[in-house]
Amino acid sequence: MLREIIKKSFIILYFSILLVFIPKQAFAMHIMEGFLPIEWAIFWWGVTLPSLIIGLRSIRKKVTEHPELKMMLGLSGAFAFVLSALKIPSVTGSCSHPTGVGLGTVLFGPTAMSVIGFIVLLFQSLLLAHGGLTTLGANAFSMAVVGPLIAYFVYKGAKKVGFSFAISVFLAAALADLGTYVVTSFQLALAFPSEAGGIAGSFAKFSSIFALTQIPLAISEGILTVIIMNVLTKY
Amino acid sequence: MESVLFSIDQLSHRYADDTIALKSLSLTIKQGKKIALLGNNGAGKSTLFLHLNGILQPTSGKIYFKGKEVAYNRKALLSLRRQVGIVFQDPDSQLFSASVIQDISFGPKNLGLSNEKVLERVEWAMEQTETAVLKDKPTHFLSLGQKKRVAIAGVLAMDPEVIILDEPTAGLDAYYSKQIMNVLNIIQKQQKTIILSTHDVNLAYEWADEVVVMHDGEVLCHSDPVTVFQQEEIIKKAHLDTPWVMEMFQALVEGKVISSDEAIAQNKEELFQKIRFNNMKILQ
Amino acid sequence: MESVLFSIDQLSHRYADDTIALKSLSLTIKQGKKIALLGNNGAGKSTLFLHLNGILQPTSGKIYFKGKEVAYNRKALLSLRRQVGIVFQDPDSQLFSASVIQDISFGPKNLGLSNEKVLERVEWAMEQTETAVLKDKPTHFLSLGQKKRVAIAGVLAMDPEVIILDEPTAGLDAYYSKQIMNVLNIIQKQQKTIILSTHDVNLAYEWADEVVVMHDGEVLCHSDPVTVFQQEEIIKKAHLDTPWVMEMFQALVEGKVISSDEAIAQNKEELFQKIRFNNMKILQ
Amino acid sequence: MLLIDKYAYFNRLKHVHPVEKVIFSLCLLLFVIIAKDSFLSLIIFIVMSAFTVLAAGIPFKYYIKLLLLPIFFLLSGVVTILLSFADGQVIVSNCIWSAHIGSWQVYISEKSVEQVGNLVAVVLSSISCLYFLTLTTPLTAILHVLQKVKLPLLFIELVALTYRFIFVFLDEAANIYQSQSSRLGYVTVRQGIKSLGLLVTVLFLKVFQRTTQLTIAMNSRGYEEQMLFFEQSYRYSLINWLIIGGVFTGMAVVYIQFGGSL
Repeated sequence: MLREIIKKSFIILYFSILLVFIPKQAFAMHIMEGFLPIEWAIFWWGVTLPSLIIGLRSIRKKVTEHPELKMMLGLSGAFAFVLSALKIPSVTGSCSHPTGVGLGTVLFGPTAMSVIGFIVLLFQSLLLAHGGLTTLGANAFSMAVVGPLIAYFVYKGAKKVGFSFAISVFLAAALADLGTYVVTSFQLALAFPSEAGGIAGSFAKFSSIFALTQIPLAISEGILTVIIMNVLTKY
Repeated sequence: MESVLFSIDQLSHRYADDTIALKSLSLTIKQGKKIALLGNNGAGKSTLFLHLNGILQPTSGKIYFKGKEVAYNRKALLSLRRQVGIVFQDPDSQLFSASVIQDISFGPKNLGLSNEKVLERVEWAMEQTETAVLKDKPTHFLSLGQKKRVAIAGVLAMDPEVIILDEPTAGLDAYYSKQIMNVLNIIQKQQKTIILSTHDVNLAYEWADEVVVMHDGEVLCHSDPVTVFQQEEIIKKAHLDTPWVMEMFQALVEGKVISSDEAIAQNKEELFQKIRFNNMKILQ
Repeated sequence: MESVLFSIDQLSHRYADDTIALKSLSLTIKQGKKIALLGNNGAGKSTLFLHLNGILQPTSGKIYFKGKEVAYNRKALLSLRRQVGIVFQDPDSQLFSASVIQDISFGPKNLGLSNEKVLERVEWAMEQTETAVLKDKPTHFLSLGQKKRVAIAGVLAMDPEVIILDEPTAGLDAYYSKQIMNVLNIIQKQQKTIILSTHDVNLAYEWADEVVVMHDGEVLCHSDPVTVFQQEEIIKKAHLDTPWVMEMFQALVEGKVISSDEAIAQNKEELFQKIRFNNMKILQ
Repeated sequence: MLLIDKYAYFNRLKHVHPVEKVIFSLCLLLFVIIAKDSFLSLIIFIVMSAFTVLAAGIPFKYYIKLLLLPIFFLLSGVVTILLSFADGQVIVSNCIWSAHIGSWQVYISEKSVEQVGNLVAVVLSSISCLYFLTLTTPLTAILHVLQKVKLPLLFIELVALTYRFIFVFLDEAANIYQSQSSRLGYVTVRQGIKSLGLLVTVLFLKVFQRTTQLTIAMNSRGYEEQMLFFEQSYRYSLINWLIIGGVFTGMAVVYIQFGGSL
């Protein structure tokens, strides 16, 4: 019992030290260029590509029926990028950036969102220097594949269980955001297993570090998405 | 008594991408005046406006509002923005609420007023701008002219002392432009200062107490309309036209229709009167 | 020889949300003319334009292009759009490519021309609109005036016979407006028909061969500028102003400066000449 | 507003064939990651930075700023890898620093220091390759390369549309933000979140509005099913290929001669 408490207080100390290093704008979740060893970079590219191809196929099918959908998706990509360049006034006082994954998925469905998400990530690495090209596969997997899927199923599930619209949207957006960060921590843990605890130990370290920025962010993103969806449904 | 409202001293602004928008610009703006800012696209008018509201901070130079240097902490900005309102050019980026009444109440609500106070302010602003009938309409169903008036109402509802308008009549037909200018005249009677930017030299000439000509981040000239538009060099440099009332007056003086001793006509009516007067002289 | 280009017969249009934009409108447009469409916001000008390009289909009534009724199958539309180009008001909604040359080549590419042919057309269009220097610039670095010219170039490159422009000078300062009007004059010399909508009655009065006044989905009047603007009732109903050249002319006739037998001045220069002429008469 | 994009259009290497720049930077990037050699990485970092700052003329100050941009990610990643936790009773070998807290101990092992040193070198070197590409190659030129490698046209079309409208929406977002701030929309966090929600909503509605307008405008110019891209002509240059070949050979020699020496 005592051990547990000490462990916790130690982790808090560890994080407070880290906080000092957090610059004003934290783009914490993009794995940076060169960070992943080549075998893992290739692996995640390999995992992501099939879902991209599926996404493109489904878009192509829809576009032949509704040609304007292509313009709509392109513009949505631009919208999502701009959203990610905005700063959310966060509860912690620092600024964070909404990913817009939840919002996009609720509106377009997860397959189209994976393509749009990939394109947005590509632009983030090229125009904002967030993330990288070799790590694009890994980043796309966590943010453009897993995130949308979580958002989609949580939203559908919550609706089925009978939660209100607002709560379903909040859960979808917040959990998609959290899921994304769990996956990223997992990807890093796989690539850098710790000596003592192996992959599990390393996952514990990475995920608790990112929890610091991501939990407040997930909450503000959830609230923001609810506000937006509320106003949108009124229009 | 003419008290000084804004005093701008050597203001320069350089954007993050290194474009220089303002080059050590100095300008004094007095209370209760109608001021027109002229200059071509890209002269720096909008950048100057954003400085007057504390949205941009000077790269160098100082801005004094009512004698005090403008500070950029939360409290100082709150007080500045309460007193200085901006109506932006594109009403689509200014109207962001679902309904007209919600949009107009955005500002007063942020001032932390009680619900009754907010409603009072909003109703007063709607009355001034003749937007009361639009009250419950969604903003995206409004016509451009209506949107512009709602945008003005949203700023008026904060009851600022200075109202800045970026191209208030751009894109409007003659009828709606006149409506907007009427609203401004009503506002100005309440001792408020009005600063507007426009491409319409005729409007500036007839409406303004003072005209400021900007070009390439600098003030080329700041004086009463007649003096400003008589300086051909400056007008040419700033890519402006001469107001037709003035041009016509000069042509009529040259054509000996109007005597060269006469004071220059300041608006259409004066010009027509001078022509009628000339006619009477001939008849005598 | 004046051949009829468009003949519109009892055209009505009702949008999906039941707003009626056009009410059995009839209009004939002749080849090689400069036509100005006037009317307040919401008069139905843009809806009419979309019909001329086959983007909207009439709810009732018919449109004939060169004597043939407009059909809405793919082949017929392609041929219509090859001959009728539209430049929309907001260039940001028209320019979809990141680079100028890509955007201008979009239309000719769609015509199925070879790469060399496309390049030829693009270069010609850039020359006409003075956009060749912008060739390699990305669209997002252009100013509003430059974007408008690139949008015109994109339509010109398809080499249509008719060019329709929705408010080509809106939001531009005097300098850029003149630049756009120069481009239109160059185009018109090649026997192309130009139809533009505008709020600027002075521009319409001086530039157009024919003026069409629209109000509430109907054509109130269609004639030469002088005839149109002399009909005070119509001008008032459509919320328009009288062009100042005309107003001035009338004031000078009333003031006996110009004799009432004289033909009405069509532009500023004519007006000034008449004044000088009057002066000479007096001196004699 | 996006400075990287601006420099991509106004640098001294903007006329160089994009295929040359893409091959140059991406091949070196892959080489760095595959070789995972600290010395080689440092050499490539210096060479690429020199190309970016000296040859392309990107301001040194800005380049440094860009290098510092992902510092949070790098630091948190590095600290996480560096520190290990273990039960206090366990004896850790090859430990260069350790501390006991209660019944726990935290330590830094020799191996993790080595791993971190190598990682920092590889990461720095890789981002210098990426930055060389993004700072010298406009996106319009990258689109040209994507066409050359025959990616699906639909994908290229979506990338092109996204790119164009990023700037349209950035402008609009900035305008809305300014008008909200001028009406005190961001004074408190509560108001801030509410205002931002409104901003995003308006922006989102603009997506629909612009989609309609854009579709109409494209149809009026004879658009059918696919956007056809105009083949732009860039010129290959023998000298550039020689330089690229020279750098590759040089790096290969460095790797073979000094590989693993750090």
